Amino acid sequence: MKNYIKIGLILMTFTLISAFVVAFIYTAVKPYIDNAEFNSKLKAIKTVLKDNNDNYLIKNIPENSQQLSALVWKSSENDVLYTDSTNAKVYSPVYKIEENGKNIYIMTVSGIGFGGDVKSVVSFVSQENDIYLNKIEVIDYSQETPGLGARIVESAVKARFSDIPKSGLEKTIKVNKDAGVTYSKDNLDQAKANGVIQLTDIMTGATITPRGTVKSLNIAVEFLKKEGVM
Amino acid sequence: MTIIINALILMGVLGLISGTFLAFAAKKFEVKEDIRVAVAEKMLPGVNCGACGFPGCPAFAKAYVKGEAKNDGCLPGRRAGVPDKLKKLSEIKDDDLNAMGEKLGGDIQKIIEEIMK
Amino acid sequence: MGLFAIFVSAILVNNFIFSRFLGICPFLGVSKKIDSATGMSLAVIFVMTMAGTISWMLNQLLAVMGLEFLKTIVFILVIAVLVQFVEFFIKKTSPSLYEALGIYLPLITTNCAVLGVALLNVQNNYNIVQAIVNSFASALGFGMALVIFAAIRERMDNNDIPAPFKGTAIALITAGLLSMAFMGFSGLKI
Amino acid sequence: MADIKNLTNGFIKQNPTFVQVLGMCPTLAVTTSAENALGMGLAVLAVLVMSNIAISLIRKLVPDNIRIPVYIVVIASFVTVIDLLMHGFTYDLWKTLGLFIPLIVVNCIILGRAEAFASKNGVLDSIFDALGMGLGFTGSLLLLGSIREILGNGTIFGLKVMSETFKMYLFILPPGAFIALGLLLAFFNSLTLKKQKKGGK
Repeated sequence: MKNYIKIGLILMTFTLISAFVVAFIYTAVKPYIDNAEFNSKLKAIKTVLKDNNDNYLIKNIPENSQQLSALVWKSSENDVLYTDSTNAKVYSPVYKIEENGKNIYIMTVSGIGFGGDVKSVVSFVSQENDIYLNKIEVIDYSQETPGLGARIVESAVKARFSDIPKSGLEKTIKVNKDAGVTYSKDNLDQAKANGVIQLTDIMTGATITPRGTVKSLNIAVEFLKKEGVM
Repeated sequence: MTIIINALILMGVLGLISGTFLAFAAKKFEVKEDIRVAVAEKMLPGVNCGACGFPGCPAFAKAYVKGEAKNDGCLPGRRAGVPDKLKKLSEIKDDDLNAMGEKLGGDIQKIIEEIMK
Repeated sequence: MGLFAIFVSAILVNNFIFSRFLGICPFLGVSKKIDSATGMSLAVIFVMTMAGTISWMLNQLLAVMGLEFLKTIVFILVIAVLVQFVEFFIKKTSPSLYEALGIYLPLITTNCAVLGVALLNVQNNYNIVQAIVNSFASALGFGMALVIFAAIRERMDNNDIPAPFKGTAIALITAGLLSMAFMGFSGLKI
Repeated sequence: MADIKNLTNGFIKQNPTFVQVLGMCPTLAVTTSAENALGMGLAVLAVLVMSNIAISLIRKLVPDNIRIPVYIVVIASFVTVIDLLMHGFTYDLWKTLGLFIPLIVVNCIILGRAEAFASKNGVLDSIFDALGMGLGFTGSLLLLGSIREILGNGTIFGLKVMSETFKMYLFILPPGAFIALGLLLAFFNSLTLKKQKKGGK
């Protein structure tokens, strides 16, 4: 019996040393991790605050965590604000920026892609009675296939997901493969007005990742409807 | 600070239990093995990587003793002198090995040292 | 996500070997004979389901204590200890079961598929039922891939393969072709 | 006594990827680009050096029956430390490598070197061994990653080297990983065979 406990104590010594070292480094590195997480989030938010010509839509751009937390519009205790049967999610918090009669809603959303959640930050701009989807920035696609689904981050692809007018948002957004139509490069505006995202020409072969992204856009629209924004 | 203390408590308990439990189980469920296989297994690195094509080091050791595997079949051990050791092992006769086992009280590590002399 | 969707996607769409690249070492090592591949598959199914379940519970404990960053250490330690214990236990109680399954157990500690499934369950925020289904199905997919691959390799033994390609090289290329076939499942609409 | 041979051995003669065929999971999974491959290789190198030092230091204190759990705890601790540091300081790379950082724990190379070398040799030799093996591994990953990135995406480290027309997507996709590695392995095998033939004559 004594021998067993002796061996147990030896293993314990090692686990104790390991726990101390790792926990110590964790506490030391934690601020940097938080900072890195925050910066990547802020970068995404700043990206979706720009229009297609790379100009900011507004003048007051949040630069630090206090400024950002002042902009929180809806939040909840647990991480997820709104979800549906396909397990697409709207994450807490949702931000709202008001400037010159423009309301910009920024939310983090996800839909199930190829291997897991495809997470994006998306911005909607509402002015008077009109609303449109301004831009998306895909922030987590780590489980998508490189070269296929993971091409969702290419700017040419992301551009197809941006600038969708109200008429397009009101119909459920679809990728052109699922809608059964193909638009030429010159008719992209018409496609967007119909709520169709033309992708087969620039993202050949990938189906599931864009589908997941589209689901995440639709839940964002649903959430805005639920909150009475549109 | 609480994080460090929590980590210490959790890992300490985990280490103590696992260690004691494993030591106990190893004794309680001990199975007498063919001494040659036991020695061969001890000579291997024990990584259980499967690169030799056998399911783990014990299986390789068994296969070697049966003559189904070559002495340089273990990839991680190839440079650590494993082929030499295995070759020396197969040069020893059964009776000599058993006598060696009895003399050294079944301590496999000591048997290996004796073989390598 | 529905349980069925998790099940199918873990076996076919996100097959551990062909699309996630987890557990390649035993995949290349233990695929020379069909019967050892079958034994290995069954052992992996057993261990992965067990490890997936236990690591899910451990993660709850870690979350309460605020120690999620320790999950890699805790998971792998507990998995290693349990696998070793199961091996001792089977060896003593049922030598025939040990011959059939037990000998594969030591191989599994260093199999990244086992730790991989434990970490994936946490990453995807699965609940306990989803975690068990995912672990089991992933292991099933792993086993299926291993057995198919072993069947092909057994036949390849008799073929005339150019000398430089013999062994692992041709095995890898075969795996590549198989992986291409499995990519067909990625269009599956569940 | 330290032996410089332990350092050079890992590059070619005992190259972990092409000769020993160990640690295949990250080799196949993260080599979609040269940059990812380099990042992964360096992470493994760092863990390998630290774990070899630690294990070589404690090798006489560890009772045999809990050897594996102790080694695993040591390795897992270093991996967690690397994971935390990468999360904090190289966020983008950390995100791309994802699950494969914690999975360094079960990389056969690391446990393999711990068992086969560090547990039997002194600290300095173990450092040399780890550096050799780690650099050999990094080199192999970088080679495979560059080939896949050039063929599949027409770029290397993000720089364009080939026109769109010649892109073969296959090499970025999972099947391409297997095939590219298989071909590389065959290439190295043929080199060895040639050498043997020459030696035979």
